[in-house]
Amino acid sequence: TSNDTGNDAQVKTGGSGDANAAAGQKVIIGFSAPAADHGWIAAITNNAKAQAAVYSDVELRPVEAGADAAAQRAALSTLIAQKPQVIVMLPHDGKELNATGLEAMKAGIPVVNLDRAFPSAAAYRLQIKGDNYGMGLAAGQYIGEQLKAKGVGSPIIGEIPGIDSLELTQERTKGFNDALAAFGFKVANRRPAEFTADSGQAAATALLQALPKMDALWNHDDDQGIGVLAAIKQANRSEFFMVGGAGSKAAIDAITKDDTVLKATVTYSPSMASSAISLARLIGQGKGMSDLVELQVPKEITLASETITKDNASKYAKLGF
Amino acid sequence: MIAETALPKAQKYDDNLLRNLGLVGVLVILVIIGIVTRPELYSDPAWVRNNVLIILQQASGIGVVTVGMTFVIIGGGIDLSVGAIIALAGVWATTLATQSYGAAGMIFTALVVGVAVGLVNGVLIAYGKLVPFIATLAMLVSARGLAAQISGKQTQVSANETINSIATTKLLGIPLLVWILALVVAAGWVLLNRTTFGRRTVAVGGNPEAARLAGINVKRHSLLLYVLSGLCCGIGAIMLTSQATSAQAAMANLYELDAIAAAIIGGTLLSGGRGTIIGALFGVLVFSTITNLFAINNLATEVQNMVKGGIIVAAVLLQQFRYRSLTNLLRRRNVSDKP
Amino acid sequence: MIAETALPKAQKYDDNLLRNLGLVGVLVILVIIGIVTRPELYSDPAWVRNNVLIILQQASGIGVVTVGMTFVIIGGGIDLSVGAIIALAGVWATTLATQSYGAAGMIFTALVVGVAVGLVNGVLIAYGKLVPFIATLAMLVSARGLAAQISGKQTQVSANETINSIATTKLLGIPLLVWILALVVAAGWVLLNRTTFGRRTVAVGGNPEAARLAGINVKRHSLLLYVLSGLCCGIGAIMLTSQATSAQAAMANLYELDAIAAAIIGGTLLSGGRGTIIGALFGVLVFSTITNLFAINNLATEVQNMVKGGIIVAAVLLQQFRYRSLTNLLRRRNVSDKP
Amino acid sequence: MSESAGSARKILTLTDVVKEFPGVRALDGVHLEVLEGEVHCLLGQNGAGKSTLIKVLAGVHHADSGEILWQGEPFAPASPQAAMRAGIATIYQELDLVDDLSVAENAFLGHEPSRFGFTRRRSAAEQTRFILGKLGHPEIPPGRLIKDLPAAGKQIVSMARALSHNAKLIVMDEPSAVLAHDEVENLFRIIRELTAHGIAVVYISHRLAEIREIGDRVTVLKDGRTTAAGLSARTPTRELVGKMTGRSFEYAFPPRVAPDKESSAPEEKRTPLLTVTNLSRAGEFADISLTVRPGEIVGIAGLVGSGRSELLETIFGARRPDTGTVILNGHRITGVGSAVRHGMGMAPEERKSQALLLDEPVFKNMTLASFAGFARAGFTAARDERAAAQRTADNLELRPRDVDRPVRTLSGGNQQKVVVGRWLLTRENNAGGTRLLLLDEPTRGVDVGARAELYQVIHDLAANGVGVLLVSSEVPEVLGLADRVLVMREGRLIHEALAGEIDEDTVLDLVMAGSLMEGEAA
Ligand SMILES: Nc1ncnc2c1ncn2[C@@H]1O[C@H](COP(=O)(O)OP(=O)(O)OP(=O)(O)O)[C@@H](O)[C@H]1O
Ligand SMILES: Nc1ncnc2c1ncn2[C@@H]1O[C@H](COP(=O)(O)OP(=O)(O)OP(=O)(O)O)[C@@H](O)[C@H]1O
Ligand SMILES: [Mg+2]
Ligand SMILES: [Mg+2]
Repeated sequence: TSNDTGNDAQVKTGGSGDANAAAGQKVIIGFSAPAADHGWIAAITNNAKAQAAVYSDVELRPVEAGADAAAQRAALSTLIAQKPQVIVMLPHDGKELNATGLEAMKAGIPVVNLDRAFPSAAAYRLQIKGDNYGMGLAAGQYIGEQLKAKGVGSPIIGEIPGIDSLELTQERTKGFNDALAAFGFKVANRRPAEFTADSGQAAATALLQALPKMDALWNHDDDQGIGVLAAIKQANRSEFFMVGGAGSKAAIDAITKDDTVLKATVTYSPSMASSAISLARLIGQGKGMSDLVELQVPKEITLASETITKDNASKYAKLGF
Repeated sequence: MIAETALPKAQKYDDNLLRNLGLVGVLVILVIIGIVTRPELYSDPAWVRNNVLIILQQASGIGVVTVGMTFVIIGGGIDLSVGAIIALAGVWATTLATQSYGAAGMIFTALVVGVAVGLVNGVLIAYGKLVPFIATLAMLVSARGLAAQISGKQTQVSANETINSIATTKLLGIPLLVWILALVVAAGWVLLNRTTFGRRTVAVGGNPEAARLAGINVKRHSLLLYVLSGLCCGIGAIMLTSQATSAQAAMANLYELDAIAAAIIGGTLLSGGRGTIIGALFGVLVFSTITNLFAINNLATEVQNMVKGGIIVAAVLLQQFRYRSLTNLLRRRNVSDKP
Repeated sequence: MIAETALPKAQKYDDNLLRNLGLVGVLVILVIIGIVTRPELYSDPAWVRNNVLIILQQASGIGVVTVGMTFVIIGGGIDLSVGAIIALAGVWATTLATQSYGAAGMIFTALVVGVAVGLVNGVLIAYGKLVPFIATLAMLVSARGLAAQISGKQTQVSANETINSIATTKLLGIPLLVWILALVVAAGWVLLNRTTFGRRTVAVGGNPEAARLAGINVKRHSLLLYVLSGLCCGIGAIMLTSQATSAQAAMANLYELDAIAAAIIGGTLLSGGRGTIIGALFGVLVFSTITNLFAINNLATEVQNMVKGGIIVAAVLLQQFRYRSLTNLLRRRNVSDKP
Repeated sequence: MSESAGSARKILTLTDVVKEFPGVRALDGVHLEVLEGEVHCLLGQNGAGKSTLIKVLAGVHHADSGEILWQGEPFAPASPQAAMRAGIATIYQELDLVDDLSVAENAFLGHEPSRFGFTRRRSAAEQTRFILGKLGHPEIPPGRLIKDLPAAGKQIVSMARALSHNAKLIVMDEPSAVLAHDEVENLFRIIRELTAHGIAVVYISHRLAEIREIGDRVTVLKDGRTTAAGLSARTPTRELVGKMTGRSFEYAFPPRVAPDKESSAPEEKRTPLLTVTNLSRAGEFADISLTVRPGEIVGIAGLVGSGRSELLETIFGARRPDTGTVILNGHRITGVGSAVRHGMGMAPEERKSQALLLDEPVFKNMTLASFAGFARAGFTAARDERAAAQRTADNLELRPRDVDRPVRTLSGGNQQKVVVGRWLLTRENNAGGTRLLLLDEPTRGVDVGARAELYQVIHDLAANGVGVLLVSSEVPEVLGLADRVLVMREGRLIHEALAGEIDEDTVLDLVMAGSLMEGEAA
């Protein structure tokens, strides 16, 4: 979420003591991620490319995933035909690409699923995902604690999710609701946007109008958050605090400066793409993770969603995208 | 002589007026539903006043685009690229390079990009003889692609305070954005109803062959219509960028459908030759008010969508009904016994 | 006697044939571009054979929908709800309840949902006198909303092996999906060209007043056209569900634009009264081939989009050019120097 | 044509039928009685209600009140289908064909020969060929698309459609308007065959000569009312016209100042206004050269399909010529824009598709070519336009006079007046004004009274120095109106003569067989 693109990707440049960092057998990694015009997805692709560039023994073959699951299926079938050693993919929809995962695995190509799980375990070798439910949980937890600390009795809480028909949105909302329920709170109004700033502005404007007084707001996505913050400014409102989502650089900056209603954001870091490439390399070379006892890379890794506040923001500045 | 006595009365009123009355009726009903469902909000005059301004403000960007679209449709065309033009103009106006020229540079860029894309559309359609649907669909795809390329698929934040303040400024208590909408609508109305350009638009859309044989340069006029639409998109791009304090390749998504729908609901004939600016404005306001109604009632998206389709149908039926019954009242008989 | 000269002579050929020839030319050029850019792939006959099947298979779902859309447009209407109908039919067919009835139950459900939604569209347009654009746009919104409601916004996985195997089955080496497309296209061609229904469709779209004066029940006929489109969407829903082994509320997104574009590129007049099924099929294949070309060249999406718009424009211009020059050759006179 | 009309059965009786449109009582008490096997003519001025009446019979409109008896039974067709089933077939004034269907498909539209919903194309083609043969047009292929037929061919297909039903009454609304002389003869032959089989025909035309030739009895409508019912077709013209209009002439070519004889004309009138040189368009016309001088009326006679409309459109710049030039007043015409700018105007052949904005009011249609001239700095002056249009409407005796009425609601003849009026307005308004007017079938569908008015207008224009180039399929009109006559056949000018020096029969000979005269081509 910044105008300067490229050179600020999140990569791991292994320390000199790391045995896995040494160049090994050459690995061709096929890569496919959707092309949504969105900062987070753009960061995923950038990170994957940057991480692959770190390794002299990795050749990344990115294939465009097109506009929807059908297009991505088509793109992947051409990729499978080219027989890369490993495929890393962020599917449009895990369920819709399950069959493709199976096809690749059957063809002997290990699949690393990024972020959006396949329903059948046979369809992937490794799954790295962010924790959508945990993200909602973290946001709800933070908001609940803050409100409790302020002693607000029955708070008015707003929520601005992203594209509402996506399963990930549903999971985030569920986590959020569950966490709030633990405090006896609930969401007063929920206006979905579309992961874009202009839709965020429109949704937030409508939400603010519907809730003349509000105590807290969770916006699922920092990209659309630019618009949400603009709408808040335009409506001249400041009686509440806001929590963001994903952890963009702009959001982390704003939290550090502490000059807006944005007080925290819960991470859903695109750094998972960097990790996916690193681990795909290890899978391709038959190595394990050096800090684990096991000789192979594990089957599932779920990243924890962390809460970035003013206090710890400096630590996360590097991970903002 | 035919019994002309029956004539004058029947001819004094304006069909469009009735149609617009129907839309006003729809708006009133929507507001009444709002009052009934959320009386506590509507009991606060300050909130109500603010709410009206918010509805207008949220209608402003799409409203400006709809004015351009209405011209294109009346002129017998269609412009599917409006959303994409906004995205391209918005993104181009917010690159670091453009931003370095300040607010004037950004506005100039957005307008020039809008006009230029409109010009390409116009040339393809008027001189390349492409069907407008296909030409502007192709432009939609290309312009969004170019916007993504320029922005590196990132959301480009506007650091220009002047631009950003357009969305926050008020004049006489009314947001600047609403003033811009009012200005564009007024200009559009004058252009359509009081200028030779407007007359040509109706002629070109109503019967291009007749227009041509009357000495009107049909091609050049069609081209100008797409340029006009592009210009409106350029203005809209500034408005949206200011509201979101940023621009990105996916912005103004599906604006084309909204603008066409608003124009048609406002009484513009999709086949060209007839339409009103005021009707189109009402069409936009109906959509904006529906959104507002959903928000204050906190409807879930899926319910909202189901209901929205129903409301659109009901609104059009109601408007037709009002239109017909009023017409009948005035004419004291049925207008059309054809199916 | 009408002076012999008054009957133009060169009438042995078919306008539509020429137009389709133009599209075949476009396809050939796209393939040549593929060969030039990726010679190593095209040098493998097995790959080429497989690639053709992939292109056809990817075209199958949208192709079926386009056949229905072509009928609606020839009949003077438009159906913006096709993507939404597919989503609703797909989601409804994959609820746990429906899946418990097995493959037949799922197929039956999808078809019934398609027909039912088409029926509602048809009633609103033919008897409610709503503009097709608005009625089907409202349906788009509502049907997607209902689909989201039914699916709980979850992707519903199909556990039915019979359904899932539709996408993997081959008959005589050709995927079942391609056979289905072929069947629907053939049926559509016969229906349009060899039945009273088809001939009346042309009349209803080309000159509704004349159709009415000829005693055709124009309203009922329009209604049936939307039902037909709904039926095609039901078939498409099964095909897509089988391909994705799942269904969700957002599936078949923007299929309406693709289907309309394919029909128009194939020579169907957006204003009705003229169109061909074969042309529409070619339109679909052009889009499908373009996508394939991008995939094998691994173009970045934004570049892909920029180029795609250009290709569409070039294709239509080329087709028009071929069409005109061939026509001129045959008629030895200029058909249309009118704008 | 049976002399024994008196003994024949009444097949259709209308009593006091009323039909009101918004603002107009189109039918205001119509009486009509049609006998089996007779040709019953309907006469009336433009807008008298003839078309409305037959649409009521055809089930298109529903009468507001009054009684209709069909074969002795009360009759109120709910739809065109119902009327056709009852045995009433109609040929409408405005062609009701579908462009992208074939001749056979159009002829049998709505009652296609079919089996299980599949069209029986061979059977339809055979039946169509049979009917076309009966109509004297075996050369029209049943498989040809309608859009590829010339206007006259379309009219034949309309007739074929009417004959494709086994009707007991066939209503023909101005079927001869788009037909040339020989075609009209052919039409009459068919009508006689029909009546010989006991089929009744209701025939509408503005040409009194036709009515006298083919009609048995005449009913006259005026302002939606029957002013005379069941008159003999032999009623003197004077009396018929009197019942319609209050006037008493048919072709009334007003006396005019003698056309400029070469000798006596002032210098500037001898230099041609329009010079067309070697104009050709492949397949349409070839090597046409002609001139029109200021104040001169030049008429072009020729058969339907001889390429006259195309020639006019090419002169006007609406079609690009393959070779040749058009010079107006020293300016080369390169397109419609330059034609209009330099003072050319054209009333095209097909007013609905080529000239009118049907939903727009009369005054906006009249000022379509001149609104820019009324405008100030790009802003239109609607009041001035309306006033000017109103004056023109009054001059042309437009009915109704209301210039705010949408053109769609005007009768066919009155729509024609609007089109002609457009170019009178440019004259009034523009600095240079219209200097040359191209008129393609200007009186098609125009009633006797209005015709005289149009003729007067054309003469007045000529007297003011406007050149007129006129195409008409009615030879008497060309001869009566023009100073000079050009005869066109198969895309070529084959003869030129002063109007006074050529007679109708010579023109007809030239136009049709004509091979004898080939050598005399101008
Ligand atoms: N659909 C309509 N709506 C309103 N007025 C109409 C409509 N159709 C016809 N009229 C009016 O009814 C009157 C009779 O029209 P009609 O077409 O029957 O005349 P007509 O005798 O056939 O004339 P013409 O000889 O010019 O064809 C006219 O004043 C006309 O303007
Ligand atoms: N639809 C068409 N397609 C091709 N050629 C056509 C078409 N219509 C007419 N033509 C050709 O154009 C020439 C002139 O046709 P048209 O009937 O318009 O002449 P016209 O003299 O103006 O007759 P009218 O008396 O009908 O005005 C003919 O040679 C005919 O072959
Ligand atoms: Mg008439
Ligand atoms: Mg002609």
